[in-house]
Amino acid sequence: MNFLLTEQPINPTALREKMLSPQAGAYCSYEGWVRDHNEGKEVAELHYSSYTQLAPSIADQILTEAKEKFNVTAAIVHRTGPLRVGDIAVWVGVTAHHRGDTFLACRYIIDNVKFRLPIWKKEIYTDNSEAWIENNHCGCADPANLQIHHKHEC
Amino acid sequence: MNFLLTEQPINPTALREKMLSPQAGAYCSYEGWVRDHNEGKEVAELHYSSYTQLAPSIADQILTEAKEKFNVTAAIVHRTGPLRVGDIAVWVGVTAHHRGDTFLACRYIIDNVKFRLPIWKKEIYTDNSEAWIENNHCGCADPANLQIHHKHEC
Amino acid sequence: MQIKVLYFAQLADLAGRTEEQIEVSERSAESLYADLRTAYNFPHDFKQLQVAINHELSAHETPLEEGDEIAFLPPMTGG
Amino acid sequence: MQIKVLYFAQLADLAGRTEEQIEVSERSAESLYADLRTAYNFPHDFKQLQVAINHELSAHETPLEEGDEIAFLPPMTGG
Repeated sequence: MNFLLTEQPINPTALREKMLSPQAGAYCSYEGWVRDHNEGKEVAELHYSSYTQLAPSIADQILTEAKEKFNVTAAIVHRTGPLRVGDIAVWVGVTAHHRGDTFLACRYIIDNVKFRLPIWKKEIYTDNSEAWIENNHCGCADPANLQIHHKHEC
Repeated sequence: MNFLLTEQPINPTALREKMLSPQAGAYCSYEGWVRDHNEGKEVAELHYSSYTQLAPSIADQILTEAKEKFNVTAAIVHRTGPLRVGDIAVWVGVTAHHRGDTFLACRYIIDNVKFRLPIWKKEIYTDNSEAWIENNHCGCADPANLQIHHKHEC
Repeated sequence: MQIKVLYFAQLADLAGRTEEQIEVSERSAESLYADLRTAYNFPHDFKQLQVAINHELSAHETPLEEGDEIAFLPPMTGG
Repeated sequence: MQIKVLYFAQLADLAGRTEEQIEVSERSAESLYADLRTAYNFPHDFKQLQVAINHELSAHETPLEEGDEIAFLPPMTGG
Protein backbone atom coordinates (compact mmCIF):
# COMPACT_ATOMS: atom_id res chain seq x y z
CA MET A 1 0.00 0.00 0.00
CA ASN A 2 1.31 3.39 -0.96
CA PHE A 3 0.74 5.16 2.32
CA LEU A 4 3.13 6.30 5.01
CA LEU A 5 2.78 8.24 8.24
CA THR A 6 6.14 9.57 9.33
CA GLU A 7 7.70 11.83 11.91
CA GLN A 8 10.65 12.43 9.59
CA PRO A 9 10.81 15.27 7.04
CA ILE A 10 9.10 14.36 3.78
CA ASN A 11 11.48 14.06 0.82
CA PRO A 12 9.52 14.82 -2.37
CA THR A 13 12.45 14.04 -4.65
CA ALA A 14 12.74 10.48 -3.35
CA LEU A 15 8.98 10.00 -3.39
CA ARG A 16 8.73 11.24 -6.98
CA GLU A 17 11.37 8.78 -8.10
CA LYS A 18 9.28 5.89 -6.82
CA MET A 19 6.49 7.01 -9.16
CA LEU A 20 8.56 6.82 -12.36
CA SER A 21 7.21 4.48 -15.01
CA PRO A 22 7.74 4.28 -18.79
CA GLN A 23 4.00 3.71 -19.23
CA ALA A 24 3.05 6.92 -17.46
CA GLY A 25 2.77 10.10 -19.48
CA ALA A 26 1.54 12.39 -16.74
CA TYR A 27 2.59 13.07 -13.16
CA CYS A 28 0.75 15.39 -10.80
CA SER A 29 1.87 15.96 -7.25
CA TYR A 30 0.52 18.00 -4.40
CA GLU A 31 2.24 19.20 -1.25
CA GLY A 32 0.73 20.92 1.76
CA TRP A 33 3.23 23.33 3.31
CA VAL A 34 3.17 24.87 6.77
CA ARG A 35 2.39 28.54 6.27
CA ASP A 36 3.58 31.37 8.49
CA HIS A 37 0.04 32.58 9.11
CA ASN A 38 -3.54 31.35 9.34
CA GLU A 39 -6.65 33.47 9.72
CA GLY A 40 -4.64 36.51 10.73
CA LYS A 41 -2.43 34.81 13.34
CA GLU A 42 1.31 34.23 12.99
CA VAL A 43 2.04 30.52 13.10
CA ALA A 44 5.26 29.35 14.76
CA GLU A 45 4.68 25.62 14.67
CA LEU A 46 2.09 22.97 13.89
CA HIS A 47 1.63 19.72 15.71
CA TYR A 48 -0.05 16.86 13.91
CA SER A 49 -1.30 13.89 15.89
CA SER A 50 -2.76 10.79 14.31
CA TYR A 51 -4.65 7.63 15.07
CA THR A 52 -1.94 5.36 13.78
CA GLN A 53 -3.91 2.10 14.01
CA LEU A 54 -6.76 3.51 11.91
CA ALA A 55 -5.05 5.79 9.37
CA PRO A 56 -3.60 3.08 7.06
CA SER A 57 -6.94 1.44 6.33
CA ILE A 58 -8.56 4.81 5.62
CA ALA A 59 -5.70 5.83 3.34
CA ASP A 60 -5.98 2.52 1.55
CA GLN A 61 -9.69 3.13 0.95
CA ILE A 62 -9.00 6.59 -0.45
CA LEU A 63 -6.26 5.27 -2.76
CA THR A 64 -8.44 2.40 -3.92
CA GLU A 65 -11.31 4.76 -4.70
CA ALA A 66 -8.96 7.03 -6.68
CA LYS A 67 -7.60 4.09 -8.66
CA GLU A 68 -11.07 2.84 -9.47
CA LYS A 69 -12.42 6.24 -10.46
CA PHE A 70 -9.45 7.57 -12.41
CA ASN A 71 -7.24 4.60 -13.34
CA VAL A 72 -4.14 6.07 -11.71
CA THR A 73 -1.20 4.99 -9.59
CA ALA A 74 -1.06 7.07 -6.44
CA ALA A 75 0.66 7.46 -3.09
CA ILE A 76 0.15 9.49 0.10
CA VAL A 77 2.68 10.46 2.75
CA HIS A 78 1.61 12.44 5.82
CA ARG A 79 3.91 13.79 8.46
CA THR A 80 3.09 13.80 12.16
CA GLY A 81 4.62 15.41 15.22
CA PRO A 82 5.95 18.98 15.39
CA LEU A 83 6.33 20.87 12.09
CA ARG A 84 7.84 24.29 11.43
CA VAL A 85 6.97 26.90 8.82
CA GLY A 86 8.01 25.63 5.40
CA ASP A 87 7.84 21.96 6.32
CA ILE A 88 5.83 19.59 4.13
CA ALA A 89 2.80 18.31 6.04
CA VAL A 90 1.46 16.06 3.32
CA TRP A 91 2.55 14.81 -0.10
CA VAL A 92 0.38 13.18 -2.77
CA GLY A 93 1.77 11.80 -6.02
CA VAL A 94 -0.26 10.50 -8.97
CA THR A 95 0.70 9.08 -12.35
CA ALA A 96 -1.49 8.05 -15.26
CA HIS A 97 -1.43 7.77 -19.03
CA HIS A 98 -3.03 11.19 -19.43
CA ARG A 99 -3.02 14.42 -17.51
CA GLY A 100 -6.72 14.85 -16.81
CA ASP A 101 -6.85 11.75 -14.65
CA THR A 102 -3.83 12.83 -12.62
CA PHE A 103 -5.35 16.19 -11.73
CA LEU A 104 -8.74 14.77 -10.81
CA ALA A 105 -7.26 11.93 -8.78
CA CYS A 106 -4.72 14.11 -6.97
CA ARG A 107 -7.47 16.54 -6.01
CA TYR A 108 -9.76 13.73 -4.97
CA ILE A 109 -7.08 12.22 -2.78
CA ILE A 110 -6.00 15.38 -0.97
CA ASP A 111 -9.60 16.45 -0.38
CA ASN A 112 -10.40 13.07 1.11
CA VAL A 113 -7.16 12.95 3.10
CA LYS A 114 -8.16 16.21 4.77
CA PHE A 115 -11.68 15.03 5.41
CA ARG A 116 -11.25 11.37 6.29
CA LEU A 117 -7.71 10.57 7.41
CA PRO A 118 -7.62 10.49 11.25
CA ILE A 119 -5.08 13.26 11.73
CA TRP A 120 -5.49 16.44 13.74
CA LYS A 121 -3.63 19.70 13.63
CA LYS A 122 -2.78 22.01 16.51
CA GLU A 123 -1.48 25.46 15.65
CA ILE A 124 1.04 27.11 17.94
CA TYR A 125 1.31 30.85 17.38
CA THR A 126 4.23 33.22 17.77
CA ASP A 127 2.57 34.64 20.92
CA ASN A 128 2.74 31.09 22.42
CA SER A 129 -1.02 30.62 22.32
CA GLU A 130 -2.26 27.49 20.62
CA ALA A 131 -5.43 26.05 19.12
CA TRP A 132 -6.71 22.80 17.72
CA ILE A 133 -8.00 23.57 14.27
CA GLU A 134 -11.72 22.95 14.44
CA ASN A 135 -12.48 22.11 10.86
CA ASN A 136 -10.67 22.73 7.62
CA HIS A 137 -13.52 21.79 5.32
CA CYS A 138 -15.82 24.79 5.33
CA GLY A 139 -18.80 22.77 6.47
CA CYS A 140 -18.53 20.09 3.78
CA ALA A 141 -20.24 17.38 5.77
CA ASP A 142 -20.35 14.72 3.11
CA PRO A 143 -17.26 13.24 1.45
CA ALA A 144 -19.28 12.88 -1.75
CA ASN A 145 -19.28 16.67 -1.97
CA LEU A 146 -15.52 16.67 -2.15
CA GLN A 147 -15.60 15.67 -5.77
CA ILE A 148 -16.96 19.08 -6.55
CA HIS A 149 -14.42 21.87 -6.68
CA HIS A 150 -15.28 24.40 -4.02
CA LYS A 151 -14.68 27.97 -4.99
CA HIS A 152 -14.01 29.12 -1.44
CA GLU A 153 -12.40 26.44 0.61
CA CYS A 154 -10.60 26.98 3.86
CA MET B 1 8.99 35.88 -16.13
CA ASN B 2 8.83 32.31 -14.93
CA PHE B 3 9.26 30.56 -18.25
CA LEU B 4 12.14 28.65 -19.75
CA LEU B 5 12.70 26.68 -22.94
CA THR B 6 15.68 24.40 -22.54
CA GLU B 7 17.50 21.64 -24.39
CA GLN B 8 18.87 20.40 -21.06
CA PRO B 9 17.13 17.79 -18.90
CA ILE B 10 14.50 19.32 -16.62
CA ASN B 11 15.38 19.12 -12.93
CA PRO B 12 12.12 19.14 -10.94
CA THR B 13 13.89 19.20 -7.58
CA ALA B 14 15.68 22.45 -8.40
CA LEU B 15 12.56 23.98 -9.93
CA ARG B 16 10.47 23.07 -6.89
CA GLU B 17 12.96 24.77 -4.60
CA LYS B 18 12.51 28.03 -6.45
CA MET B 19 8.80 27.90 -5.61
CA LEU B 20 9.26 27.71 -1.84
CA SER B 21 7.63 30.50 0.12
CA PRO B 22 6.54 30.79 3.76
CA GLN B 23 3.30 32.41 2.60
CA ALA B 24 2.32 29.47 0.40
CA GLY B 25 0.34 26.63 1.93
CA ALA B 26 -0.18 24.61 -1.22
CA TYR B 27 2.06 23.43 -4.05
CA CYS B 28 0.83 21.57 -7.10
CA SER B 29 3.14 20.48 -9.87
CA TYR B 30 2.62 18.72 -13.16
CA GLU B 31 5.13 16.89 -15.33
CA GLY B 32 4.64 15.48 -18.81
CA TRP B 33 6.79 12.39 -19.30
CA VAL B 34 7.78 10.72 -22.56
CA ARG B 35 5.87 7.45 -22.68
CA ASP B 36 7.05 4.28 -24.36
CA HIS B 37 3.94 4.09 -26.53
CA ASN B 38 1.31 6.24 -28.21
CA GLU B 39 -1.79 5.07 -30.01
CA GLY B 40 -0.49 1.54 -30.27
CA LYS B 41 3.00 2.38 -31.58
CA GLU B 42 6.22 1.92 -29.63
CA VAL B 43 7.94 5.26 -29.16
CA ALA B 44 11.74 5.38 -29.21
CA GLU B 45 12.24 9.13 -29.12
CA LEU B 46 10.42 12.42 -29.33
CA HIS B 47 11.72 15.57 -30.93
CA TYR B 48 10.29 18.90 -29.83
CA SER B 49 10.89 21.98 -31.94
CA SER B 50 9.83 25.45 -30.93
CA TYR B 51 9.41 28.97 -32.21
CA THR B 52 11.82 30.47 -29.72
CA GLN B 53 11.13 34.13 -30.52
CA LEU B 54 7.38 33.70 -29.97
CA ALA B 55 7.12 31.19 -27.11
CA PRO B 56 8.12 33.49 -24.22
CA SER B 57 5.41 36.06 -24.89
CA ILE B 58 2.76 33.32 -25.17
CA ALA B 59 3.96 31.67 -21.96
CA ASP B 60 3.86 35.05 -20.26
CA GLN B 61 0.25 35.52 -21.33
CA ILE B 62 -0.72 32.09 -20.00
CA LEU B 63 1.02 32.73 -16.67
CA THR B 64 -0.55 36.18 -16.37
CA GLU B 65 -4.00 34.72 -17.04
CA ALA B 66 -3.46 32.03 -14.41
CA LYS B 67 -2.31 34.58 -11.85
CA GLU B 68 -5.30 36.80 -12.52
CA LYS B 69 -7.82 33.98 -12.44
CA PHE B 70 -6.47 32.00 -9.49
CA ASN B 71 -4.14 34.30 -7.51
CA VAL B 72 -1.19 31.92 -7.76
CA THR B 73 2.55 32.02 -8.33
CA ALA B 74 3.44 29.78 -11.26
CA ALA B 75 6.23 28.72 -13.58
CA ILE B 76 6.60 26.72 -16.80
CA VAL B 77 9.64 24.91 -18.18
CA HIS B 78 9.46 23.13 -21.53
CA ARG B 79 12.21 21.04 -23.01
CA THR B 80 13.10 21.05 -26.71
CA GLY B 81 15.27 18.88 -28.92
CA PRO B 82 15.49 15.09 -28.75
CA LEU B 83 13.89 13.34 -25.76
CA ARG B 84 13.94 9.70 -24.75
CA VAL B 85 11.36 7.60 -22.94
CA GLY B 86 11.13 8.72 -19.31
CA ASP B 87 12.40 12.24 -19.96
CA ILE B 88 10.40 15.19 -18.68
CA ALA B 89 8.97 17.15 -21.60
CA VAL B 90 7.26 19.86 -19.58
CA TRP B 91 7.09 20.97 -15.95
CA VAL B 92 4.55 23.29 -14.37
CA GLY B 93 4.74 24.43 -10.74
CA VAL B 94 2.09 26.42 -8.88
CA THR B 95 1.87 27.72 -5.33
CA ALA B 96 -0.98 29.52 -3.56
CA HIS B 97 -2.46 30.00 -0.13
CA HIS B 98 -4.95 27.19 -0.67
CA ARG B 99 -5.00 23.97 -2.62
CA GLY B 100 -8.01 24.53 -4.86
CA ASP B 101 -6.34 27.41 -6.64
CA THR B 102 -3.18 25.42 -7.25
CA PHE B 103 -5.05 22.56 -8.93
CA LEU B 104 -7.17 24.80 -11.10
CA ALA B 105 -4.24 26.99 -12.11
CA CYS B 106 -1.90 24.08 -12.82
CA ARG B 107 -4.51 22.44 -15.01
CA TYR B 108 -5.27 25.72 -16.75
CA ILE B 109 -1.61 26.29 -17.47
CA ILE B 110 -0.77 22.85 -18.86
CA ASP B 111 -3.92 22.79 -21.01
CA ASN B 112 -3.03 26.17 -22.46
CA VAL B 113 0.64 25.26 -22.86
CA LYS B 114 -0.41 22.33 -25.01
CA PHE B 115 -2.83 24.38 -27.02
CA ARG B 116 -1.08 27.72 -27.38
CA LEU B 117 2.67 27.45 -26.82
CA PRO B 118 4.42 27.29 -30.23
CA ILE B 119 6.05 23.90 -29.77
CA TRP B 120 5.67 20.86 -31.99
CA LYS B 121 6.32 17.20 -31.31
CA LYS B 122 7.63 14.59 -33.71
CA GLU B 123 7.41 10.97 -32.62
CA ILE B 124 10.11 8.55 -33.72
CA TYR B 125 9.06 4.93 -33.36
CA THR B 126 11.08 1.80 -32.64
CA ASP B 127 10.59 0.73 -36.28
CA ASN B 128 12.36 4.00 -37.32
CA SER B 129 9.21 5.51 -38.79
CA GLU B 130 8.31 8.96 -37.59
CA ALA B 131 5.35 11.31 -37.49
CA TRP B 132 4.56 14.87 -36.54
CA ILE B 133 1.75 14.70 -34.04
CA GLU B 134 -1.20 16.34 -35.73
CA ASN B 135 -3.17 17.50 -32.78
CA ASN B 136 -3.17 16.58 -29.13
CA HIS B 137 -6.35 18.40 -28.21
CA CYS B 138 -9.17 16.16 -29.35
CA GLY B 139 -10.66 18.83 -31.52
CA CYS B 140 -10.81 21.53 -28.85
CA ALA B 141 -10.65 24.47 -31.19
CA ASP B 142 -11.18 27.22 -28.68
CA PRO B 143 -8.81 27.88 -25.77
CA ALA B 144 -11.82 29.00 -23.72
CA ASN B 145 -12.99 25.38 -23.73
CA LEU B 146 -9.84 24.34 -21.97
CA GLN B 147 -11.15 25.60 -18.66
CA ILE B 148 -13.61 22.74 -18.72
CA HIS B 149 -12.25 19.39 -17.70
CA HIS B 150 -12.56 17.01 -20.61
CA LYS B 151 -13.45 13.49 -19.64
CA HIS B 152 -11.73 11.91 -22.63
CA GLU B 153 -8.73 13.88 -23.68
CA CYS B 154 -5.93 12.61 -25.88
CA MET C 1 -17.94 -4.35 31.39
CA GLN C 2 -14.42 -3.07 30.77
CA ILE C 3 -13.92 -0.74 27.83
CA LYS C 4 -10.69 0.93 26.74
CA VAL C 5 -11.14 4.49 25.57
CA LEU C 6 -8.58 6.13 23.25
CA TYR C 7 -8.28 9.92 23.15
CA PHE C 8 -6.90 11.98 20.29
CA ALA C 9 -6.16 15.61 19.62
CA GLN C 10 -8.27 18.07 21.63
CA LEU C 11 -9.92 15.23 23.53
CA ALA C 12 -6.54 13.91 24.65
CA ASP C 13 -5.54 17.39 25.81
CA LEU C 14 -8.77 17.86 27.77
CA ALA C 15 -8.75 14.36 29.26
CA GLY C 16 -5.07 14.74 30.12
CA ARG C 17 -4.37 11.25 28.83
CA THR C 18 -4.36 9.24 25.59
CA GLU C 19 -6.23 6.21 26.87
CA GLU C 20 -7.91 4.74 29.92
CA GLN C 21 -9.89 1.70 31.04
CA ILE C 22 -13.49 2.43 31.98
CA GLU C 23 -16.10 0.26 33.64
CA VAL C 24 -19.43 0.78 31.88
CA SER C 25 -22.86 -0.60 32.67
CA GLU C 26 -24.54 0.27 29.37
CA ARG C 27 -23.49 -0.94 25.93
CA SER C 28 -24.17 2.43 24.34
CA ALA C 29 -21.31 4.53 22.91
CA GLU C 30 -23.51 7.60 23.19
CA SER C 31 -24.05 7.06 26.90
CA LEU C 32 -20.34 6.46 27.46
CA TYR C 33 -19.49 9.65 25.59
CA ALA C 34 -22.02 11.63 27.63
CA ASP C 35 -20.24 10.55 30.83
CA LEU C 36 -16.82 11.40 29.40
CA ARG C 37 -18.06 14.75 28.12
CA THR C 38 -19.25 15.66 31.59
CA ALA C 39 -16.02 14.48 33.19
CA TYR C 40 -13.63 16.22 30.80
CA ASN C 41 -15.68 19.08 29.41
CA PHE C 42 -15.42 17.90 25.81
CA PRO C 43 -16.90 20.51 23.47
CA HIS C 44 -18.36 18.20 20.84
CA ASP C 45 -21.84 16.82 20.55
CA PHE C 46 -21.84 13.05 20.09
CA LYS C 47 -23.03 13.35 16.50
CA GLN C 48 -20.11 15.63 15.63
CA LEU C 49 -17.72 12.80 16.34
CA GLN C 50 -16.95 9.65 14.45
CA VAL C 51 -16.71 6.46 16.42
CA ALA C 52 -13.99 3.85 15.95
CA ILE C 53 -14.25 0.49 17.68
CA ASN C 54 -11.22 -1.77 17.67
CA HIS C 55 -9.53 0.49 15.11
CA GLU C 56 -12.38 0.47 12.61
CA LEU C 57 -14.90 3.19 11.93
CA SER C 58 -18.23 2.08 13.35
CA ALA C 59 -21.81 3.21 13.37
CA HIS C 60 -22.73 5.43 16.32
CA GLU C 61 -25.25 2.89 17.56
CA THR C 62 -22.92 -0.14 17.50
CA PRO C 63 -23.31 -1.94 20.87
CA LEU C 64 -20.15 -2.12 22.95
CA GLU C 65 -18.60 -5.46 23.84
CA GLU C 66 -16.38 -6.40 26.77
CA GLY C 67 -12.78 -5.47 25.99
CA ASP C 68 -13.58 -3.14 23.10
CA GLU C 69 -11.26 -0.24 22.35
CA ILE C 70 -13.31 2.79 21.46
CA ALA C 71 -12.25 6.18 20.16
CA PHE C 72 -14.35 9.31 19.65
CA LEU C 73 -12.86 11.20 16.74
CA PRO C 74 -13.22 14.96 16.32
CA PRO C 75 -13.51 16.31 12.76
CA MET C 76 -10.25 15.52 11.03
CA THR C 77 -7.92 18.35 10.19
CA GLY C 78 -4.91 16.79 8.49
CA GLY C 79 -3.37 17.90 5.24
CA MET D 1 8.44 43.33 -51.73
CA GLN D 2 10.80 41.10 -49.74
CA ILE D 3 9.32 38.90 -47.02
CA LYS D 4 11.16 36.45 -44.80
CA VAL D 5 9.27 33.22 -44.20
CA LEU D 6 10.00 31.07 -41.14
CA TYR D 7 9.16 27.36 -41.18
CA PHE D 8 8.52 25.15 -38.16
CA ALA D 9 7.85 21.49 -37.51
CA GLN D 10 6.25 19.62 -40.42
CA LEU D 11 6.43 22.71 -42.64
CA ALA D 12 10.20 22.95 -42.11
CA ASP D 13 10.57 19.27 -42.96
CA LEU D 14 8.52 19.63 -46.15
CA ALA D 15 10.17 22.89 -47.23
CA GLY D 16 13.59 21.45 -46.45
CA ARG D 17 14.57 24.68 -44.71
CA THR D 18 13.76 26.76 -41.64
CA GLU D 19 13.57 30.13 -43.39
CA GLU D 20 13.85 31.85 -46.73
CA GLN D 21 13.48 35.25 -48.38
CA ILE D 22 10.60 35.52 -50.82
CA GLU D 23 9.69 38.26 -53.26
CA VAL D 24 5.94 38.81 -53.15
CA SER D 25 3.73 41.07 -55.23
CA GLU D 26 0.63 40.88 -53.06
CA ARG D 27 0.35 41.92 -49.43
CA SER D 28 -1.86 38.98 -48.52
CA ALA D 29 -0.60 36.25 -46.18
CA GLU D 30 -3.23 33.89 -47.60
CA SER D 31 -1.95 34.36 -51.12
CA LEU D 32 1.65 33.86 -49.97
CA TYR D 33 0.69 30.67 -48.17
CA ALA D 34 -1.15 29.37 -51.24
CA ASP D 35 2.06 29.73 -53.28
CA LEU D 36 4.14 28.01 -50.60
CA ARG D 37 1.60 25.25 -50.22
CA THR D 38 1.81 24.51 -53.92
CA ALA D 39 5.61 24.63 -53.88
CA TYR D 40 6.13 22.42 -50.83
CA ASN D 41 2.98 20.35 -50.69
CA PHE D 42 1.97 21.60 -47.26
CA PRO D 43 -1.03 19.64 -45.96
CA HIS D 44 -2.79 22.42 -44.05
CA ASP D 45 -5.49 24.75 -45.18
CA PHE D 46 -4.63 28.37 -44.49
CA LYS D 47 -7.31 28.63 -41.80
CA GLN D 48 -5.82 25.67 -39.92
CA LEU D 49 -2.67 27.67 -39.33
CA GLN D 50 -1.98 30.56 -37.05
CA VAL D 51 -0.01 33.45 -38.50
CA ALA D 52 2.85 35.19 -36.71
CA ILE D 53 4.31 38.40 -38.13
CA ASN D 54 7.54 39.70 -36.65
CA HIS D 55 7.24 37.19 -33.80
CA GLU D 56 3.73 38.17 -32.76
CA LEU D 57 0.51 36.31 -33.43
CA SER D 58 -1.41 38.24 -36.06
CA ALA D 59 -4.80 38.17 -37.70
CA HIS D 60 -4.93 36.13 -40.91
CA GLU D 61 -5.82 39.22 -42.95
CA THR D 62 -3.03 41.47 -41.65
CA PRO D 63 -1.40 43.11 -44.72
CA LEU D 64 2.26 42.26 -45.21
CA GLU D 65 4.90 44.96 -45.09
CA GLU D 66 8.32 45.08 -46.72
CA GLY D 67 10.82 43.22 -44.56
CA ASP D 68 8.23 41.36 -42.45
CA GLU D 69 9.10 37.99 -41.01
CA ILE D 70 6.11 35.71 -41.30
CA ALA D 71 5.51 32.23 -39.93
CA PHE D 72 2.62 29.86 -40.59
CA LEU D 73 2.09 27.79 -37.46
CA PRO D 74 0.56 24.31 -37.53
CA PRO D 75 -1.60 23.30 -34.55
CA MET D 76 0.68 23.24 -31.54
CA THR D 77 1.52 19.90 -29.96
CA GLY D 78 3.81 20.64 -27.05
CA GLY D 79 3.46 19.34 -23.52
